Amino acid sequence: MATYALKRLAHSLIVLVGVLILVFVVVDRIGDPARLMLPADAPRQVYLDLRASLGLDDPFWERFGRTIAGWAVGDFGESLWQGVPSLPLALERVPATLFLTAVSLAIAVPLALLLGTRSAIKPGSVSDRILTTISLAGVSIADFWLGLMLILVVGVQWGLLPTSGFGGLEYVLLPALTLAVRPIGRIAQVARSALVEEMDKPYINTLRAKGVPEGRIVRRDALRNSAIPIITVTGDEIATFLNGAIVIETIFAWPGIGSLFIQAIERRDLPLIEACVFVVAIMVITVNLLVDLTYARLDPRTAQPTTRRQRRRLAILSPRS
Amino acid sequence: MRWITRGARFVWHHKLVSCSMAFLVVLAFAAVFRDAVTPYDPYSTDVSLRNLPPLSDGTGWLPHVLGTDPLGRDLLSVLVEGARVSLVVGLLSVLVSGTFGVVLGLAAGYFRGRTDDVVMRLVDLQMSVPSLLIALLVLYVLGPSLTNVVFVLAITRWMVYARVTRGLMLSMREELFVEAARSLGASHLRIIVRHMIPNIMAPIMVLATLEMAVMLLTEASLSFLGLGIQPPQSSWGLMLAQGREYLTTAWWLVTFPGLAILLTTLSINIIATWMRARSTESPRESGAVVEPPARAPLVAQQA
Amino acid sequence: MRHSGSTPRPRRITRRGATFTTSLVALSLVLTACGGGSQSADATSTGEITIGLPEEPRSLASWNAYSNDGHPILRNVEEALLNRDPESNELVGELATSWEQVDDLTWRFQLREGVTFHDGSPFDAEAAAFGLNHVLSEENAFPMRTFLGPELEARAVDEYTLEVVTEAPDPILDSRLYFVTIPSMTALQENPDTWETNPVGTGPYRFAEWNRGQNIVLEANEDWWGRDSADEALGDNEDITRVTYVFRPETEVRASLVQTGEAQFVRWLNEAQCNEAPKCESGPGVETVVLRLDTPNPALADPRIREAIALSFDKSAIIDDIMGGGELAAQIVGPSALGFNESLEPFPFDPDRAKELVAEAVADGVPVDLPLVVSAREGFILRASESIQLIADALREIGLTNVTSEMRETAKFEEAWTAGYDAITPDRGLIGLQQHGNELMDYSGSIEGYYSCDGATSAYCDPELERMYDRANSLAGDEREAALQEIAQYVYDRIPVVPIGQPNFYFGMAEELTWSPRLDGFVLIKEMELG
Amino acid sequence: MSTVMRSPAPVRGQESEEPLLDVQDLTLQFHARHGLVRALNGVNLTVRAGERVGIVGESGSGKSVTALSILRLVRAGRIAGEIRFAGENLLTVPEARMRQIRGKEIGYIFQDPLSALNPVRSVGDQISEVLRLRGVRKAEARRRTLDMLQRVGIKDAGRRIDDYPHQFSGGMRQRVMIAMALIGEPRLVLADEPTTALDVRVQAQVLDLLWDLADERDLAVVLITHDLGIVAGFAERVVVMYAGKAMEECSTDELFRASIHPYTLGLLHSLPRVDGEVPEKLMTIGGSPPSPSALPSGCPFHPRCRYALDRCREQVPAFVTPPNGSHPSACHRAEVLAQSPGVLQ
Amino acid sequence: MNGPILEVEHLVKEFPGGRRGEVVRAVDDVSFAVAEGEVLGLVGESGSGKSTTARCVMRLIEPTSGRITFEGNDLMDASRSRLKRLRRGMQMVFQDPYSSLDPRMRIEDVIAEGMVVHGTVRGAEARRARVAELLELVGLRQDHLRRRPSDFSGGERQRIGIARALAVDPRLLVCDEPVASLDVSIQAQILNLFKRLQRDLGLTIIFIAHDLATVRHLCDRVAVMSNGAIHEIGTREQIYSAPTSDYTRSLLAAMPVPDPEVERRKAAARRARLEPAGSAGEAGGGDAPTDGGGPTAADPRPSLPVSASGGAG
Repeated sequence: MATYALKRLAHSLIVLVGVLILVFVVVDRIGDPARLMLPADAPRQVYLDLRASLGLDDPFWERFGRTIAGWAVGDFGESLWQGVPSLPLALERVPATLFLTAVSLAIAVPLALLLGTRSAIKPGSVSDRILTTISLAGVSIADFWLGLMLILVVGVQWGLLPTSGFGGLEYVLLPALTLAVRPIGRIAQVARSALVEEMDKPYINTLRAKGVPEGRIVRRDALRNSAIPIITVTGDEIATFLNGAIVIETIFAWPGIGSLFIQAIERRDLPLIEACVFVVAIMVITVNLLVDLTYARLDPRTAQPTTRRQRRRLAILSPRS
Repeated sequence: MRWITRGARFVWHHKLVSCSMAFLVVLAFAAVFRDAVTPYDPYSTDVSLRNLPPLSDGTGWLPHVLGTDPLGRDLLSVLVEGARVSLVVGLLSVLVSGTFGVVLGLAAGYFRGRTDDVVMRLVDLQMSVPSLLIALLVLYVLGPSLTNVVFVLAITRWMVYARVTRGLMLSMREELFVEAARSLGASHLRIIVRHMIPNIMAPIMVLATLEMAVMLLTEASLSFLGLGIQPPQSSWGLMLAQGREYLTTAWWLVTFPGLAILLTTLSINIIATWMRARSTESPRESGAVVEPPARAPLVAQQA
Repeated sequence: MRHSGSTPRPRRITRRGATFTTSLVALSLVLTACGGGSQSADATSTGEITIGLPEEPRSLASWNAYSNDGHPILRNVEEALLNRDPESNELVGELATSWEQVDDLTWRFQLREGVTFHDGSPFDAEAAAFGLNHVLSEENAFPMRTFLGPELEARAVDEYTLEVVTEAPDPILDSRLYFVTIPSMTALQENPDTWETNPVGTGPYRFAEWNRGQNIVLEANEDWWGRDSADEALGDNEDITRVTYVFRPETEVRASLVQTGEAQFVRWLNEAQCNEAPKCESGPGVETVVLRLDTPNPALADPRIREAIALSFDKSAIIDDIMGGGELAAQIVGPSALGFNESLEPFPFDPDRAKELVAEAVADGVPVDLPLVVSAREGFILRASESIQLIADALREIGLTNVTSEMRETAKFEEAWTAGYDAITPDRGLIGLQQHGNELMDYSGSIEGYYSCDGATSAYCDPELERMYDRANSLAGDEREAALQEIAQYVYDRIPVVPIGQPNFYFGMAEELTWSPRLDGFVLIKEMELG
Repeated sequence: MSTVMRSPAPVRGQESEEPLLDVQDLTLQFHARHGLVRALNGVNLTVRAGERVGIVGESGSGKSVTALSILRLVRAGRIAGEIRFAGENLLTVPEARMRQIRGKEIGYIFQDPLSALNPVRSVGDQISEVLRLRGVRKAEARRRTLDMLQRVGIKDAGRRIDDYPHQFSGGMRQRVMIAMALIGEPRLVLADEPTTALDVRVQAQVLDLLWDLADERDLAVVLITHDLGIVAGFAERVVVMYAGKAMEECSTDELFRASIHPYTLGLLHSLPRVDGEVPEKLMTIGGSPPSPSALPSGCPFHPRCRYALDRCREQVPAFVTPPNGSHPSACHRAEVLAQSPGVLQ
Repeated sequence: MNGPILEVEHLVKEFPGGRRGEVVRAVDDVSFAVAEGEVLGLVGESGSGKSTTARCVMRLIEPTSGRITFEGNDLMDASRSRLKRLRRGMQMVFQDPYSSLDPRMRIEDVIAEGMVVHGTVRGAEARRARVAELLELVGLRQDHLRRRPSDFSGGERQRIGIARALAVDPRLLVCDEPVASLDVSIQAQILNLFKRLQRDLGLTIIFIAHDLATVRHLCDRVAVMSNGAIHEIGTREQIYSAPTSDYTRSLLAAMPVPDPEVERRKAAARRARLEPAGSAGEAGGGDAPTDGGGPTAADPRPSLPVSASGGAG
């Protein structure tokens, strides 16, 4: 298991460097941060001076080499806009995003499991159809729209929760709720079909034949055994969480890595973008690794490298959006 | 006449699915025959008519059923026009990403080895960075336009198909009838084209349907960030993004496109779920032999 | 055994299920309760206010005091030699008490005595010279140099007398220096690392903390020189002891801050949102919305076409309906600027005349069917996308058949916008909707940018205009004003740029806050009043 | 303990005694996408205490469904008829009582022990659950589980009790299943093709074990199988099923020597054997078994029956003992066929 | 007896992927020859390597080492195109009639596929005629041509599978447990069919099964395999009447016979030899070698599907 984890880690690092290089090349093409930093009618000389002072006039390969050399020692250079080292800037934002993710999952996972098990108990029944439609609605909503609506209704009209910003639990609730809606839908879907499938397995009949009550079968056996697709999809959701977080963090002014990312891109702040990519990718890789390790813990039939992808497949075919 | 009763029975047994299908058909019809739906031109502006609430009187044979937008255009007309763009973007991007992903997945799953490694590394590469970011970066380079949005959506989602196709192909390789074809001396191409592709199409189609919903939502997010469809062209995502300025003053501007997206993606998701249920219900009969362990919602449990 | 064990089971299941549901409900209640209780307390009693801004400053270094993201914060921490009177808009002393132009190249400032920086170091001519030279130096190349005319050097004459020498005559040096805030020399020398993050100035508020991504906090400076001053203009800031800036890019979210009482002041709303706020203040700024035409383009080179464009669309629809109110403009600057020509009238909305003009041009063989693009920059002008669609629609209406509209992403737009006259090829037909700010409050800056052949954002070149501009630039006072007004008339007749209007800026405020907008847009806490 | 030699069948079962399990005319139908599925169409089965009864039939004949129905484990569909177990009608007792019966009164052994065991729980955990559910304390349950594992012949049971199913071989897994079925000390065990997934030599061991344990505890066993050879060795009495219906019921000796139903005869003829002459051609029953959703009218076997009459096409034969016969069967021509029973002699 | 049509010498197949990456030897130095027109039975318990051997012979999987000669041609060195030609001479019938037919294809196309691939019969009409001929040969009605596999029962599908194999006129038929998943009454039909085909067409057959009775019915010679090696090979009479190895004897002894008398005798014999399984603490008679108590009886064919029913070999 340890060697397997290490091998995967090595793979991921190669992939990561690939991503960073790709981003470097792409960002290099998307425009000039110096122009963005100046007022529109700034004199040309000021513009040229600024470019020079930001080191943008150096040949591509020189900047590229400098950047790569920096990566080797964990230095992503100074943020062009903020003039401070970019990696700490990005790392600073990680806790907020983790906090948001954690609360979001704390809302999503229990609710999704509740939804999923409820509708898996009697597949095809009216309550199943209603619950399935609800969870499908969860994956069909445009998250930014939902976020704005929540701000307006819960924050402004009802005055229940602060509309935006960073602070204690009360601040995280609205963005977390917004971000939870999609995972609720997806995890519920996966939980439901995994459970339905699990409940069709022969060993469930064994349990029934032993006289085990239905509720106990669902909780102790079926749910635990469908944990693998559920965890896969949850891991997947965490990993793609930032897709939503980019928009939602911006709306709610949540000081996470997602909103920083969008600012960095908007400002063409290459070192900061690279630092963000690095941090995000590390987060994704860690999540994947954790999910892998969880498999091994959950399933005594020790995880073999090939089976991981098979498990992935389970989750892939579940609704995602 | 038998098909009428058959159809009626279908509608009766699958009310939700039928509603969803009906909604999508109406939508597609409206998108194709826009002029039949409203008498207003979605591109002609008149600021004096801006932000009229729903059901305000208009000049045509129809009142402004959904009100008007900030440029005084009939919202229903714009919405229908937006449906055109949104649906075209969705369909095209699903087609492009699907084709690309399925081909790579086929190659990876069938030949394995080096091909597989390369494709899967590419997949990993994309999976480790949020796809929205990739989309943003590429759109910054290419500039936003309908074709580029389609392209970007395609390159951010191809790996979903690649992964699924590869998985299906891997389990397909183990199928006895594939082995049988090999023992007959059939070529790789024949095995892939005649035996494997037809048998993986069902789950791929389900996936493609689900992806269509994803594309609609992603397009909306891109428009929200200002890099999606550009005005004066209209899409639901763009309408939503632009209408948010008027959230408190003209609720209809965001409510209707928001609903349109919700209902459309929901309909698509419902149909996809039903399709999947159908294809896993009795795999041998329906031919989807290789559906990986049935994720089968709505399967009637049998003895 | 059979009976003892089997009965309690089911009960335990339900109990567990119930516990789960109850705890979930309880959790949400608790959270809701926390949320409800956390709304900020009455600002009047605590003296603490929160200000909502659209974006977080990129830097808190002194050089960033010029920019929209920087000045609302920095101008409270650091001060410049001069300021403007909030009502009369005249230049008044801030860290300087008086100033004069000694000769063409030399200006002399008498500095305020007894002022200390927040770090305790004294403010004197040496510190001021060091600060100015640092912020404006060619070597550092800070963007603040945008406001610099000729290169300059500041030096201390004696403890409280400062001399600034320019390379070439600069009649409006005082207007320029009004932007430049002066940082602490000691801080700069001893902690150069904190230059971007920890501003040390002389202002009424001292920098307290910057939680990146969240907020910036300022605290009242008990030792501020103006605190006991009898001068009303300096403001009375004693009741506001702590200011927290938060950043909300979404206007709707920003607007909700004041509605819920989470903030007492938010900048830049739209009109409707402002009206929803407990209190709404609005006023024009130094910004003018204009339509710049690519005059090298064969169609746009024809003055009749340019005039037709100026007449073709409804400017009040854009300024009043779309942008939410303001003044229509006949020239690129507002009344605050030196050189403003009162006699000019905004172009009327006259599509019929515009059609005639186009028809005439067509008759003369002007290619009116060339592709023209009405374009604006993403996220800069309020609802620009609506405006450009409207304009494009109007232009097609008058016979410019091949007009389209397109929002451009900032960098792309800027690249086209600042290419310079020489780089504009005839096949480009950009009709750019842009907002021009005349922060210097002198027409010359606008001419320099928009009308002169080598202007940074110019798409026009006219030797006659160049001559007029050179002459005006060497003048000062009334002569200068007259010369500039003449230029205003000249470009009014030729229309390389179509002025549209000066939109109002909207500020949402809490009931208990009193403040009026300044022309220069500065948000100075010392001018606010609580209660 | 018991070194009781297997007593030659049939000696067991005083006829007067009330049977432990009495299934009468059991039917089960449910709706599927392609129409009404008639899974069971009249199953008759009696099992006396301590008796070993075999149910033979081809796939789809309803043998497993019958066993599942007895425990009410078939979740969908309409079930009718009567299932009496020790005086109780299992079709009407409340679900709570049914749960007590399952595991405690009636044990169940499934065909494929790998999929019938929860892969992620240890075998000890799964076996002792039967006891734990009935309030036995943890330590006690574990001790008894350990005993049981030793009894079914798991070597080094103390160590293996915490192993997971995948760590056992096929035969060992089936022993675990047997332990699980027996730990609640039931009076009846339903064994659903317990050896189908096993190799012949392991199969023999498992059947021997089951026999011994049944003997030892006076346990009644219903053995479901498609293999007539296994029935011959194990069961005292046999029920032959076809298309969800009991076709013939008799003692094992009668089955091989005096069966009268054409289907039973056909089955017996079509078996290749490891002893005796090698015939040039095996006798076969033509055609294939009907689908439960498209049963033929009348006797379900009539399309494949070489003795079929017009009556067979129209009328479902009753399950009765012909006047001249020794055991019940469901055939219109039972009386005629009973004239010359015993095809294997 | 005729000369050998197929010779297998020192065939070895190893699979990677034991627990710690060690190599599992599924086929261990197997040699045998099949004479033309002969039916050779390959019997063994699950995991004995019989299916792997068959697949190696067909070159569906690559043998690790060894020599396979078919009609004098070395199969191991054959190029792809040559292999394709050789494959016309040898065909395979698979165990599971459900998954061995492409569910999407019509029966007509399933059977004709070999002809298309090898171009043996040209023209749609000619092919259809040949397919009809084959259908009749395996005892299926003509009106089935346009249907799909799902419309057929297990026995019918197996007939289709046989027709497909026969379509290219092979000399050698390798049958991998062709009746294991069929019901008793159907099994007999298919066994009779094989017997008829072998006689009428003069086919050579390698018949793989775990069931000693079916093998006995059909085969001239029988090879008993266990643990990847051939334990004993001999004529039918030798193996069934006078087996030399204990292993074969134990297999035969364990085989249930549909005769209560015989079974009772056998049970008594087992009992006499062994302590009853009943005594506590005693090993219950010991499992088969592959079935020992160690952690996982390693399945030596990790890449091959193991059917849950009928003990795949």
